[in-house]
Amino acid sequence: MSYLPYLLAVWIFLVGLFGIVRSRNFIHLVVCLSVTQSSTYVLLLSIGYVKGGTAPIFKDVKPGTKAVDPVVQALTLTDIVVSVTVAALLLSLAILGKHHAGTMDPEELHPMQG
Amino acid sequence: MNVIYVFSIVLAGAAALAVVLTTDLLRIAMLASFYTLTLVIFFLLLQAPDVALSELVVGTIAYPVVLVVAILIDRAE
Amino acid sequence: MDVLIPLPVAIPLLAAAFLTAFGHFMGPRLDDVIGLAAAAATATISLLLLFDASGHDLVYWFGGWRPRDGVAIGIAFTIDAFGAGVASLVGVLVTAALAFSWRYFDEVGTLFHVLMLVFLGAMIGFALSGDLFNMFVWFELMSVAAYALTGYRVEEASPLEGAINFAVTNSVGSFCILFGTGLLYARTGALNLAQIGHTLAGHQADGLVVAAFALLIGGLLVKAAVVPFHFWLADAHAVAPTPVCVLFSGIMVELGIYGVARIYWTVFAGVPETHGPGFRAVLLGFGTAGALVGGTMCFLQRHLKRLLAYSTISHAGIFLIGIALLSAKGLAGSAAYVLSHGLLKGALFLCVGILLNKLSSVDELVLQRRGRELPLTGAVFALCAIAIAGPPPFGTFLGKSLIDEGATALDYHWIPLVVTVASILTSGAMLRAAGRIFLGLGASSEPYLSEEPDEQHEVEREPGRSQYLMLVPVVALAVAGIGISLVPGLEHHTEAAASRFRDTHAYVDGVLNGHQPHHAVLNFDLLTLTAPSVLWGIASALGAVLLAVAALNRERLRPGVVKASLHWLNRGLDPIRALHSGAIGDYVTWLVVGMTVLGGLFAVVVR
Amino acid sequence: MTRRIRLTVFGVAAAGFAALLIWGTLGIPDFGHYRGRYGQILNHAAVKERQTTNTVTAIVFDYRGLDTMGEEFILFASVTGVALLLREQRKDVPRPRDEVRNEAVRAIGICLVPAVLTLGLWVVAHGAITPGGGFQGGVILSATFLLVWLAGSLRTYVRLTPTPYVDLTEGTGVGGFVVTGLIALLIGMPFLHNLLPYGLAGKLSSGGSLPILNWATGLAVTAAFLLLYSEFLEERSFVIAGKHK
Repeated sequence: MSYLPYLLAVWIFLVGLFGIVRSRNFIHLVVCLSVTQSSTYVLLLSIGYVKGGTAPIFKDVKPGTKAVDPVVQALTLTDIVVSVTVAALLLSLAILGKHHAGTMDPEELHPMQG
Repeated sequence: MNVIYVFSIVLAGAAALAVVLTTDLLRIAMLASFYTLTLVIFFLLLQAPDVALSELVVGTIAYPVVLVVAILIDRAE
Repeated sequence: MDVLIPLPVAIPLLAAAFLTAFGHFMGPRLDDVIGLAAAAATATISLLLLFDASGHDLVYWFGGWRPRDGVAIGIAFTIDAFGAGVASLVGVLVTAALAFSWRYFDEVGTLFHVLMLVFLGAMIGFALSGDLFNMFVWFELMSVAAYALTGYRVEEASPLEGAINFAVTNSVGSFCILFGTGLLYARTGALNLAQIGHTLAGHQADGLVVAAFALLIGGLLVKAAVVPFHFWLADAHAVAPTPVCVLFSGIMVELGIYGVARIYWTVFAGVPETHGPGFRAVLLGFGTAGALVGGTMCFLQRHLKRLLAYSTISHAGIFLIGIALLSAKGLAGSAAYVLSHGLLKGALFLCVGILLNKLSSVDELVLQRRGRELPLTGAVFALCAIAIAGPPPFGTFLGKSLIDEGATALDYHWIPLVVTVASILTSGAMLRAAGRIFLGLGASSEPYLSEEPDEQHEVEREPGRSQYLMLVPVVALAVAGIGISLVPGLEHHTEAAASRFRDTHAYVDGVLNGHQPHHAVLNFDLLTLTAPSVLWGIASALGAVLLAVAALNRERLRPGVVKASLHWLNRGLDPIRALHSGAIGDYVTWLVVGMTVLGGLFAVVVR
Repeated sequence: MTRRIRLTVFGVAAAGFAALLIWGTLGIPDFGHYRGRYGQILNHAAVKERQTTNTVTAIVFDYRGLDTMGEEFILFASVTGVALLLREQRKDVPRPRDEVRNEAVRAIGICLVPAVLTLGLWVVAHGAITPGGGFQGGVILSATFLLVWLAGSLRTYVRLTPTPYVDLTEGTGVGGFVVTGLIALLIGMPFLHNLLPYGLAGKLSSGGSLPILNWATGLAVTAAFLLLYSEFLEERSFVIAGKHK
């Protein structure tokens, strides 16, 4: 059972990639990309967990008590907020693509062949 | 590793699969928010309140709005 | 000198923030001036750092957080000759691109300058950083600025999917890097490159190390556009405006290669299994595949930007070959090759920009004979095309000869042949295009070229505008690129820097314990021309010219030979051409295939 | 490749990739038995050295401040990218008349706006003490303006968020982060060094220059998301207007 969280991270990564490969609409593709990205958060936070440790906030807890690893939380905290704006940039590219080519389906429109 | 952890992990995995398999856009937007909430639960179980708050705030305010407006733009053309 | 270290990152980012804040309240040309000034200042400071770092490595701890009893607390910038050299090349290319776009675009919004400055700051941060997650952050910032710049000024029909393919492929690459970083953090509990390497050193390479290595190197190879991760580059170039293409091919792709070298020698060099010949063979395989596939596809293009993009893919394969030798000479060769290739490829792209601006097309067959009115551009284009092939002693000859010597020293006698064939194919394609456009040679239709690109021009064409102001950055880059091999002592300095770059123990000692041994290189004599490397250099330059001449007067050759060779050529190349389909699903599939092959081969080598 | 061939190739490759990832993650110490010293050192040091009770915020804004500067510029660059891509298209956008008629929705909206505003400001302010900070608080603050659109109308939203001034806020927020780092450099200290007195743990002013960076980030994140919403909403009104023309 002690391996399940890492298996979840691998599962979400692969499910996200499967969604990207199979997608028929760029908006769905961007959502699958965000799902793939969230797998890295699951992995990082599961690595940092310490059994019996409290959250790394020492407001009403004595600073010496056993706590989980704060570094991975600092890494993922900013990444989550930032990933929305990157997804928004990809969505705006998709919207521009729709203006030009009239479709949002990656199958129908290919740039230069060969 | 008691039952709550296992339950939240299975829930998150199932939600991720659900988001990827649906094709109707508005349903994807709702499922994406639901998937975010399952992650919030899991992060709380991992004793990561900051990250859970960040995921909650993003998953319920920023991401759905951007996604829904993009879907409306796609529909309007 | 330490106070200068954060400035190459801080100045462009601060200028970008300033331009966004006060962009609406400023005069028309002020943002151009501020952008250019910030880029020039960053380039000069990077050069100063390069001179300072050539003697000893500089380590800078942000926020004053020095390592505490052996554990790195803060983030470090570790500046050695190669890091500072790459940063200076970034500064020079961005300054040239901004100077070029001053006349190239009619009215450039402030946002273009903001993103170019952020792109500059991110690339320099990636080159100088000594912390694994910090490198990932700069990698992500560099990618985001590139996605936005690719979509800039897309009013015309040129397919925007190139930008989306670029964005999705590079995003998946960066997720792999983050996954690998997580694995390494689980094992070593550290994010500082030196500390991770120090903790991994000496231990057996188990599943975690192999997977982390495959994910990190794979993610960086996506950015380095090495086969099979290379599909996005040509599509991105077809869409991106020319000043942005200069940065993509000139330095962004090479930063992926630099990342591979930096991470291998700081983190994984301590692991015993990573020095075996099997390990070298895996990276050599990817490099050779890249060089040859890139060269072949380059020769099949008629869209000039895609042609130059495939030439960059081919050269990226050659750089990876140099690094895959895992020797000081090979690494020095790749470094010198990157330097001159970046300058020359920048000049080539700017020439294509002038063509696009004056004749509003980048299609080789449409432009036939119409390039006569731009003789100077044609001369610079042809000169750079030959110099990129590495004729002794100009242009990329120093890099090519070092790689050839390094390869023969390890008795890989087939590598100089591969490098020369790739150079012949790419420079031959460029010379063929130059001959057809500027001299009007060759037939009006070529069956083996790719199909007609539907393109309108990206800038409002204004024949009156003088091309000479645009030529200033072009000539500057060309002269620098061609003359780089003649710089006295460059060869010895590069080799000394390469051996220091590979010295993991000194790196760890320098970062964690702060001992900075000072060893200046005082050898300033000129380039040593060894016989075999001169022969290979002449072979590649002459071969390119002959290939171009043969391609241009195809009809005069005996029809029997031509028909047979064309038939065989098409039958052989159709599958390769079909692979470059442009569908994002295919690209991500090939990315996963490449990642699995990379991981599988490393697993076999380690076992 | 046709779709079917691609999915089979992907299936095979993904199986190999899964094997590689699982083989990699098997090397990780068991869930809950992480013994990295980096985090534990900071857990003990942050409260003493910077008087901040929230170690995560101390790491985000002080120990690994450069990462946060990079992440903030990712936010800044992608929002500028969205503006670059979408703003070029539109010259004059006729906004649809979409006032919310329903009185109940308007009333709730008007009541919620001050509540969400105070919540956002509280989350940003208490970043160094309890879970929260510039990033999360900034998103909540951007939600107050969203409520104006949801409960009011797009016109009032656009009037409340004039682009030049939102750009100004974002530029100052992100630029403020770099300037705070440069000020330390001018005095001869390393970049992003914490200069101000650290105050007392648990107080709002604790953490030296950390609150400054915190508020600069809050400002930048709020302005960035406002820009994002207005770009997408203007694009939608442009598309709707385009259709009527």
